[in-house]
Amino acid sequence: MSAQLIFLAFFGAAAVWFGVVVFRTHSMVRSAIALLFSQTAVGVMFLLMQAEFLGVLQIMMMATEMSVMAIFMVMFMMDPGGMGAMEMTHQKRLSLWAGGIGLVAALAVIWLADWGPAAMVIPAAAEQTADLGRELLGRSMFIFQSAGLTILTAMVAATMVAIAPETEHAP
Amino acid sequence: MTMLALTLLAPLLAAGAILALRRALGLLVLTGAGLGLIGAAGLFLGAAGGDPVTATLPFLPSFPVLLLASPLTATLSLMVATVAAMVLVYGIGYMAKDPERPRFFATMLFFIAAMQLLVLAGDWITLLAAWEMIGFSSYLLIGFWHSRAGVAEAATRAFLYTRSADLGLYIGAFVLIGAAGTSEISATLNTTGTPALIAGLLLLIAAMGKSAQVPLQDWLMRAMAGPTPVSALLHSATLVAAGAILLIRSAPMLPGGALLAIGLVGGATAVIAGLIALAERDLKRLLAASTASQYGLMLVAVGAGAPVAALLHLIAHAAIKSSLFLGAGIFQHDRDSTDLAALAGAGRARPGIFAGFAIAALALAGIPPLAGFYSKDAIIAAALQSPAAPWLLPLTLAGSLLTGAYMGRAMRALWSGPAPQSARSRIPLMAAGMMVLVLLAAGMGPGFATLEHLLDGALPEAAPIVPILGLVAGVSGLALGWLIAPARLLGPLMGPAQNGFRIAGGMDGLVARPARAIASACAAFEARLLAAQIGMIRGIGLGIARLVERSDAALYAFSLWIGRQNLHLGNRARWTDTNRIDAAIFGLVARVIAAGGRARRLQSGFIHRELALTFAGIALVTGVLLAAPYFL
Amino acid sequence: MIPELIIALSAGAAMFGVGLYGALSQTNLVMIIMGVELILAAALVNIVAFWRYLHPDEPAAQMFVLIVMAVMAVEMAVGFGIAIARFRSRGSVEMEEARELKG
Amino acid sequence: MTIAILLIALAIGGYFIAALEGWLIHGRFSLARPALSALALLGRESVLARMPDRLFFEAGPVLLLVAGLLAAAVIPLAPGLIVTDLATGALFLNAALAYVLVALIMAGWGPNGAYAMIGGWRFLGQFIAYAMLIVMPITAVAMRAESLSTVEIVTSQAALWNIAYQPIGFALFVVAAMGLAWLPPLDLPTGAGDLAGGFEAEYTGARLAVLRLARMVIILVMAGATVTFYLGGWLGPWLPPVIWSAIKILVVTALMLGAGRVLPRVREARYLAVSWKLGISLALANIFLVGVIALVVPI
Repeated sequence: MSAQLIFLAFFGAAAVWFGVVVFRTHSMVRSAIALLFSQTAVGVMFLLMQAEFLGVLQIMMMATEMSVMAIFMVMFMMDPGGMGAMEMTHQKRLSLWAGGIGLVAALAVIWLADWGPAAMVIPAAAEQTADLGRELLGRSMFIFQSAGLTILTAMVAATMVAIAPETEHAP
Repeated sequence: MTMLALTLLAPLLAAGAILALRRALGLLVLTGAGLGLIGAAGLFLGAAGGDPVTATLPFLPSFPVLLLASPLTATLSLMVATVAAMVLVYGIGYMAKDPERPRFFATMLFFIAAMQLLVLAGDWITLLAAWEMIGFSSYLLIGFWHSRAGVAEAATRAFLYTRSADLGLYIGAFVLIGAAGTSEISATLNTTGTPALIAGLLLLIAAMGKSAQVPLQDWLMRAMAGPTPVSALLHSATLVAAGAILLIRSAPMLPGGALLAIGLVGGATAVIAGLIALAERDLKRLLAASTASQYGLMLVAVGAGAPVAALLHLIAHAAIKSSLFLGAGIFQHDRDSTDLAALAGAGRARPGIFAGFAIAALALAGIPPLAGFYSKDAIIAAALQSPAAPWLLPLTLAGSLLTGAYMGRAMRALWSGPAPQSARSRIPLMAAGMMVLVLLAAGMGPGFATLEHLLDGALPEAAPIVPILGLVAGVSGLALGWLIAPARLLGPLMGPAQNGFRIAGGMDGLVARPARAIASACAAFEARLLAAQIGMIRGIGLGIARLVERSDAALYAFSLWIGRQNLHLGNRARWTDTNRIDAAIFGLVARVIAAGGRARRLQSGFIHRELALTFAGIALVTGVLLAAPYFL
Repeated sequence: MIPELIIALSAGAAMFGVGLYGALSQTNLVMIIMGVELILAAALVNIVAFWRYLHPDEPAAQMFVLIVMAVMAVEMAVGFGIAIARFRSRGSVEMEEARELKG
Repeated sequence: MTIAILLIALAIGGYFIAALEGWLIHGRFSLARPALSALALLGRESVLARMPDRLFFEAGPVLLLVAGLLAAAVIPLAPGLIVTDLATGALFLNAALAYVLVALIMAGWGPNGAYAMIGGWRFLGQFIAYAMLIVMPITAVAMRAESLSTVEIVTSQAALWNIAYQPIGFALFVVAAMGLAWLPPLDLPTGAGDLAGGFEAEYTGARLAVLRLARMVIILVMAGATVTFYLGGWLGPWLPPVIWSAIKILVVTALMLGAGRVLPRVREARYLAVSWKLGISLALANIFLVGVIALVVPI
């Protein structure tokens, strides 16, 4: 029962809890920020698992992403403030069942599978980052670049779709 | 060789020219006949020198055409040529007013050429060919006035009689050729034994046909329907002589039996023909019957073993009978009929012509200074000496008696009777032709001795009794003929003699009528057969028809039934189709649509619903993947 | 049986469950995207957990994390692009109204 | 120990900055004004908006302060004087500063006020502008130091400070830093003209004091970062390292505060366009140049 385990459990619970809050709050910004903190908890879990670079990256990335999400929430939701306590869900029973089944299946796999011995030797953060860098620009150069390219195309596509057509007023 | 060509080709070319030019007939005829005569004379002189003139023309590979001018054939050729010339001269006058003279003269010249070919033939094939040609031309000439009633029928009858007899010649010739291996006549003559006997009898049959011997003598009387020159040439000297010539040439080969047969046939014909001649009411028919009788005598001579005697008589008879016929022709011109009753007194109207007629008649009867006497004596001598004397001699004597009788009757008929008012038309050509022949008939007697020497045939030594017998027979015949009417002379024989001694209806009755009866019977039978067949067919047809009709009815009923069944089937099919199949199909369709509807509900368009479905799918897939190892 | 690994994975599984619930139950497109983000976060946790406890010396795992982060970013970008277009044309992004794809 | 030193340093620095800003705003320099104003704030009544989002309202300033402090943790004032020498120190700094944005959004959304909210979302837009311009220069600096650790970065500038090594990077970083700390001319969230103080106007009393304190910390952190990355941190010929870093930080801060005030406020769209079209291109060029120089020149 190492400190790592305790903290992992704590932050895991935090992440899940914030995940639940996301869908239970009526205020949209709150749910966005909840999601943000959930992702941050995940980032902290990465730090706990000595994946320092990933953790920092996750925390940084998620902060910005979720704030953008927040602005979108405000833009599109009918009652962003959540004042009217509107019921924004449907087919609750089915999704509950689905979530339940997914959870149970995953847990079953986790608890039943034999994962083999735990690895003890963890490379230092700097070394990890160096290895990651070398991996990214070495063996997985192609995958990394294509990922980068995909993000670019996604950005262009999203912008294209979002930009109002020039001739909106045209017949 | 040129002489041969001349005798054969001159008449032929003349005939061609006449047909082509159709004018200057008299000139052409005379040149043709004249040249033929000159040729024949040349041949005769050549042959008389002892060495025969021969020519061979290529024909079939192993059967060349041989032409032989031996003394025998040369004399015959000369005889034919002279008679032909004189008859043609007579003919020009006789046919003066006939519209179809070119056809007449052409046919006559064609006949002369054919006769010369027959006489001069050296081999059997040529002889056969010539034999056919003269038969054919005789048919044409007899039927010359084909538009007159009975003429065509007479021509056909003559043709049929001779043709059926010719069969004998064909088979006989072929038997001889078969036996000898070559068609040359002289070579075949030394065959002996049964082929010789058979050939002899067959040749006899041919001779009987051609020379009008009993029982085939009837066609000669009917042949008188032709113009008189035809009768004079063909039915006295040439065509009828062919039979005798055939037997004379083949005499050396004939065995005893054949000779006896020939003799008997000749004798019988001589007697019967004589009786028929005596009983005839028509002058030309009388002369025809006499011709048959004379040839009977010739056959007796051949049968008696003296062919030379027969030859001599043949030559004499040729001249005598042709002149008699020409005289009859003149009388016919005057009285336009040849019936003895009609001709009564005709002789008195033309004393010159009657004188010639009388001389010829006497010559035929056998009065000494004339030719007939010498030839008849030879025959009587031969008959006397022949082994079958007891049979042949009385027949010969009876024959010569009857000859005298009917000649006397003829002269009496012509002479007695009222003297007609004779419109004496000028008949120069006819008189000239007749007079030459009469002179020949009279003067030929003494010539026989040289002829006999030429033919170096052994003429039988005439016992002193022979001339006496001959003379007695001739004179008594004449007296009987002149004085007693034939009716009383013949007595009971008058009826049958007049109708030609038809035994059981004669040739018509024996042959024609049975043949026609058989034919009609066959026709009837065939008709009945046909009727039976048709009946059967009709019966079958009707049966089939009824059968078909019944089956058709059955078929119709069956088809109706089938129709009903089809309808029934159709209805039931439609019922099942609508109620069962369509229902099933539409049911299926409905179910499919329903399923489709349910499936569509699945595609709600709700994103969250589809997300749920996605999750379900993923869950299923992972489940399968995880579970798979345990099961596979 | 590594306790830390199991705890981490369980957290991941829990987040996955919540995310799934959210994605399926929410009516608004943006909320659905957030649900998906949660699911992807769960995936991230799992990957890092596996990396940390099973194959620490494998840089590819870390690279894979970056790829998943890229996916999250792209998914958000495209999602909101479509959301904006739909909002502009339809006036709202309520999933209840989006029945155009109805079969 | 180092934490205490750091906190004290921050407090002193913050005080000076407040005095400096007061001087700039009010024209007269007085050391006491910041203390007086702080006390005044603490004494004032804490006014709450109608139906505010209390959680966000309360958490906003606190998160801001926390973000600032976390960022300060990786700034090396002296060779040993650093709270945590993380291997990815530079990135951690950036990650921490990202939460400034979150804090401002909360502060903006919390009071349920139009101007506050607009101020918050405007800062989001601003963030999008300066975010890349912070990360890319840091990448260039890290390339030179061949490590993300701030200490490594400072030691790598022993031969030549980065300001000379990659001036473009320095310029871009400074502008982005001003943007991050929403110093004028980039003080859009609290723009005096149109937003009348933005979300700061909604806060009163202690919350305002915390807010202002957090802002001071952030400005100090940005200056510290600039110094660490480009001005050679504690490196200096004669003076002890801490003094050097203190002096450098205060000079940079003074520059940032002073220079900014003379420029007119930049409109949001222009700032975005300029930063994305010009800034990012320059940043990429800078990275490229640094890469080439690093390979070619062995200093």
